[in-house]
Amino acid sequence: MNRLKNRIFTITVWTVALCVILFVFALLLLILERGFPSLTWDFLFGLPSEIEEGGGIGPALFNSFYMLFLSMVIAVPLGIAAGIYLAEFAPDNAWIAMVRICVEGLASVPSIIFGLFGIALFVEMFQLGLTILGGAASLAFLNLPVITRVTEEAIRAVPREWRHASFALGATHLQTIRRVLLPASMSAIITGLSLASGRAFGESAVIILTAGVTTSGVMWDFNLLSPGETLAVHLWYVQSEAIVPDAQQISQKSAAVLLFIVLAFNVVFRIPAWVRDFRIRKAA
Amino acid sequence: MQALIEIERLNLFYGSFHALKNISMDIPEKAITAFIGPSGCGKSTLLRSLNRMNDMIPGTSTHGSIKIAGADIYGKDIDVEALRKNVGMVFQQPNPFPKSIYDNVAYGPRLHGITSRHKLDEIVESSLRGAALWNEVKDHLKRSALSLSGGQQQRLCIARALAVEPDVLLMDEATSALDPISTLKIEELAQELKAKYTIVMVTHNMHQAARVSNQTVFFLNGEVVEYAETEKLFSNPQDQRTEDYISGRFG
Amino acid sequence: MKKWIKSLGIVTMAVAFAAAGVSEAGAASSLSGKIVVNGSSALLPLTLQAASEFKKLNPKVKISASAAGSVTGPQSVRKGIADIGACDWDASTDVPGFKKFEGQVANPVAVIPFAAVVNKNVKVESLTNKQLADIFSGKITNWKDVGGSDADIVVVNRAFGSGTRVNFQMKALNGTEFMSKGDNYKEVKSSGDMKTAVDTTPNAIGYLDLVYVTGSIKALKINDVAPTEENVINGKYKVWGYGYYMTKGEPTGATKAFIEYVQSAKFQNGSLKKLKFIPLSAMKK
Amino acid sequence: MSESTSASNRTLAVSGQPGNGIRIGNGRMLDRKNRLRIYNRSFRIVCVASAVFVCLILLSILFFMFRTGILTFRSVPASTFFFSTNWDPENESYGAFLFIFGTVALTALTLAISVPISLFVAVFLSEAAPRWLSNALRPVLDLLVGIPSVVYGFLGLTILIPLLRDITGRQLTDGLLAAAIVLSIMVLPTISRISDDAISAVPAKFKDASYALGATRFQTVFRVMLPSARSGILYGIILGMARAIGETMAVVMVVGNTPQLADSLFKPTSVLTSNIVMQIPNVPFDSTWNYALYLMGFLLLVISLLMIVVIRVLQKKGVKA
Repeated sequence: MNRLKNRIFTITVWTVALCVILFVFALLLLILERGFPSLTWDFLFGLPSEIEEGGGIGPALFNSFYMLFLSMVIAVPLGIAAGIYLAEFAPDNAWIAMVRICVEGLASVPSIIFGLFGIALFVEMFQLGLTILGGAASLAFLNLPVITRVTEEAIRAVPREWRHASFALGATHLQTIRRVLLPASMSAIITGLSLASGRAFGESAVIILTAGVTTSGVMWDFNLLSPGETLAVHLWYVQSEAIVPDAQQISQKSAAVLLFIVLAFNVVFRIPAWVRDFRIRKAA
Repeated sequence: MQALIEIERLNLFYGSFHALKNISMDIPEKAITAFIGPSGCGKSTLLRSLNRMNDMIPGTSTHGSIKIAGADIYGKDIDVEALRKNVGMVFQQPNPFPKSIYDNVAYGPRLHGITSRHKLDEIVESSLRGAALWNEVKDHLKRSALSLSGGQQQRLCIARALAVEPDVLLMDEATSALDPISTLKIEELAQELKAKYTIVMVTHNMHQAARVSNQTVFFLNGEVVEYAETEKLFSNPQDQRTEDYISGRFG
Repeated sequence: MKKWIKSLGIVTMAVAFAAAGVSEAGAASSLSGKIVVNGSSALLPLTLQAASEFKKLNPKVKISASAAGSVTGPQSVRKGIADIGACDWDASTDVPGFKKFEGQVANPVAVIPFAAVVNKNVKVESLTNKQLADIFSGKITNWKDVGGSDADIVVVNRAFGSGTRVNFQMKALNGTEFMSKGDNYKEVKSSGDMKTAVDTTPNAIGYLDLVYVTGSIKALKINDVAPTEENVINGKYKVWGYGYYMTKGEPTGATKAFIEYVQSAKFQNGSLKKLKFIPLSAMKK
Repeated sequence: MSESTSASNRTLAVSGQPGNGIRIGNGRMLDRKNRLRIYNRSFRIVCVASAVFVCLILLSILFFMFRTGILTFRSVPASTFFFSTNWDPENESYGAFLFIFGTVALTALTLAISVPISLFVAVFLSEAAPRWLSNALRPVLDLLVGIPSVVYGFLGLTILIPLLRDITGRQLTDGLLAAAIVLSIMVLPTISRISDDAISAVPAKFKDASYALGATRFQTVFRVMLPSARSGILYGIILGMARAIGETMAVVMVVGNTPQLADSLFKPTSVLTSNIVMQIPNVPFDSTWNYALYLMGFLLLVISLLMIVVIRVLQKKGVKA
């Protein structure tokens, strides 16, 4: 009886998992296959067109990276420092527990709310108009809760013995955090960051509202006050409003490019952790 | 022998729990003092008071005084980091950092401002020699410390503690997670180290206390029941409870 | 008020000179400023195209455009967060569902024809205004009642506030209220979604700007008049509207120059036509 | 090494004096000590300030939503808003119950589909599959998280809905089921990867103990691994749930966006997020309608907070039991 159950269980696990995996691969292949074969450099770096076929995504692609970079510059230090506070310094009381739950809850607020908040703050209050700066800051707000929670969880997961060992050697709190806790939790934090950047990269609602659907129309525009359409927004625009005859192809190609970049994030962010794991395993 | 650590009327509470009750004792320098007693008797708590690791447990309050080399370590102007540097500690579970062997030993000196590669190399070698580990690891200092065996890891932790040149070494059941051979090695090591360091060890294992220590303190329910030369305490205990404990009637 | 007001004349000239040129006229312009356009997403392609041409002529002018829905346009203008509010109806007058915006000026920029569209499996070719109104208000629910095969009608509607919806309701349905519930009724967010939904759902009916009617989707005749540019211009096809740029009072400065550029013959007969909108001048005859 | 502890010269360097081993110039040692202390102090201040700043931003978002949303009640009684299913703002009817119901039902349905599958995948990755295979598959699953939701929605609209139509024979298959399937695919990587990490982190000794007692793999997984990893799995489910509650762009494309109570899996309906996204760009700024949409945003937050609290409580009880 037990053996039968076990058999059935093993078979189910394999079947379900293999189905899911096949499905996932099919999905990824579908997206890549629809867009990849026709990708060209002209498309990647060219200027978009409203009338003719063959418009590119250059400025949008650039804005995607630029805005992601800016939002991370804002959100990462703040989020990590706040996460450290919650994990290391915060008193254990009801207030902090509430803050924690709120932070977690904000992760499930639809991103459009962050967009509306961004409008209220940057467009109405500071009168900036639709800018890269406003978009990046709103994106940063969107990612703050995630980064804060991920950092807190990661630091809490560091075995207590290591902290004790460090303190027992006369380390200050800062030294312990910097030399033991952060290195030990780095791989989890980086996983979190790569998830957050993937989300920021694919986010459209926030940016439509705060950075607009235009680019400044030239490549390599670093001006913080330029309008900042990103690739995901361009994908949305092309799919929902554009009139160009090749809208379908542009949206498929953009989706493939987005996916490919997120893939690259995942790989690049993880290389350090992989290298370290590999070293440890080799040594063991 | 000169007393290095003087404890006077020490009372410690975890919240409302009275963990240490009115403890007074002198611990001599360059000798091994063993704390024995059943679980929860307060022996580890007292040990952790000696380098103020109890500070890290919220809700702990300490009354009375502990003087080390004449300085009241719970006094107002105490630099806790400097205290912990001078009072090293080895824990029950070997707890090397997930870094290389070298970086583990060099961790402490680096904390305290040593950056010269040459100097660090020297400290790492002498500390590892001091912990009787040098010959086993000298060819692969760059390996992860987690790849060492449990006994080796514990000696690495001792080396790490020695690297900041403490006066006192606290060992909190440092062999309880190890196999007999590794335990023996650590015990031998402790015997060598007492020439230079004042060692205070907590142990569950009465035989270990009998084998290794010069003085033994028997704790029960947060109180010191008996404090004597090890030989005397085990051969001729003055208190009935001590006798019951060492003859294995409880604990 | 500001320096660039004086240079308006020069700008108009520059626009005129730029008829064939690309950027040599750009250097001549000293117009500067910032224009924020918000509002209708249907007018967005037009705005984007005009903005990129205008920026070539006036490199010092920054134009940022975004789009949410038509009503966002005049609202943003009222709040002062946009200089131009693109809107698919004249927001300075009352329309079904929306009160007029006081003090705003409607600057027409394009003629937009709308078409009722159906999935390619629908056999019906033409509907009357009455039939359309009955279908979209939920009174007629089967294609056989309007001469098609026996199948339930799937109604796809744009969300409230869409300019296309307002225009279609006023001009094709004679102001009849839309249905809002039912097993075979859904709403979509944008023209692109509308097109995909009607294209992939058998027996579906919806409506679109004529521009988006391409591929396998089928545009219906209304009262036996086909929705073509020609029929709009000659007045036979009634379902069309102006696209407007709303401004707070009469436009000034860079904003004025930009609107003038969009209304200029060069843009109207060039890019605007290529975008498949109908030039304003065609209707004024 | 520690000659300074000899009887004649016994000091313990605990108040800033140089340590007796590491000898650096007296002054420099003091400087360093002070510098460390200042660093330590200022780092703490930086952390506290960041936390305060993060809280401020988050609180102002909460406040912003709450302040705007609460204005709804100036013209709509709370009982109507929460319990009426009649949402017809053009005619001044603001009953949001159908959206609340839709969100809760959609989330429950999504979890019902995705949790079992995710757990199977997690068990597969952590227990059943050969190591090389899991190592290759994990990043692939992570990748799914990064696909923009617009793309999921588009695939749902063009592939899933026609498929459902063929299966059911209905005209219109937009609705809760279609949305739940799309969402399940979207949350699957989150739940399965976090559960996978949690199961992998269960100490090997538990597993060994179970096998040593003659348990089969089935018994070990269900009686030892899953219970030990429960807290991590719950965390994964919370995250997945948060995503399911808050997802908009994908849901909007397949749910139908019709303000009617979903009494069947295939009835076009609307949930809080999709209704907000559909309508907020198009309503006048200072209208009850606009306020009601903000209130729905706030409600969304409250619902997810409640769910988080409930799960936290369950989790604590589970640990105690």
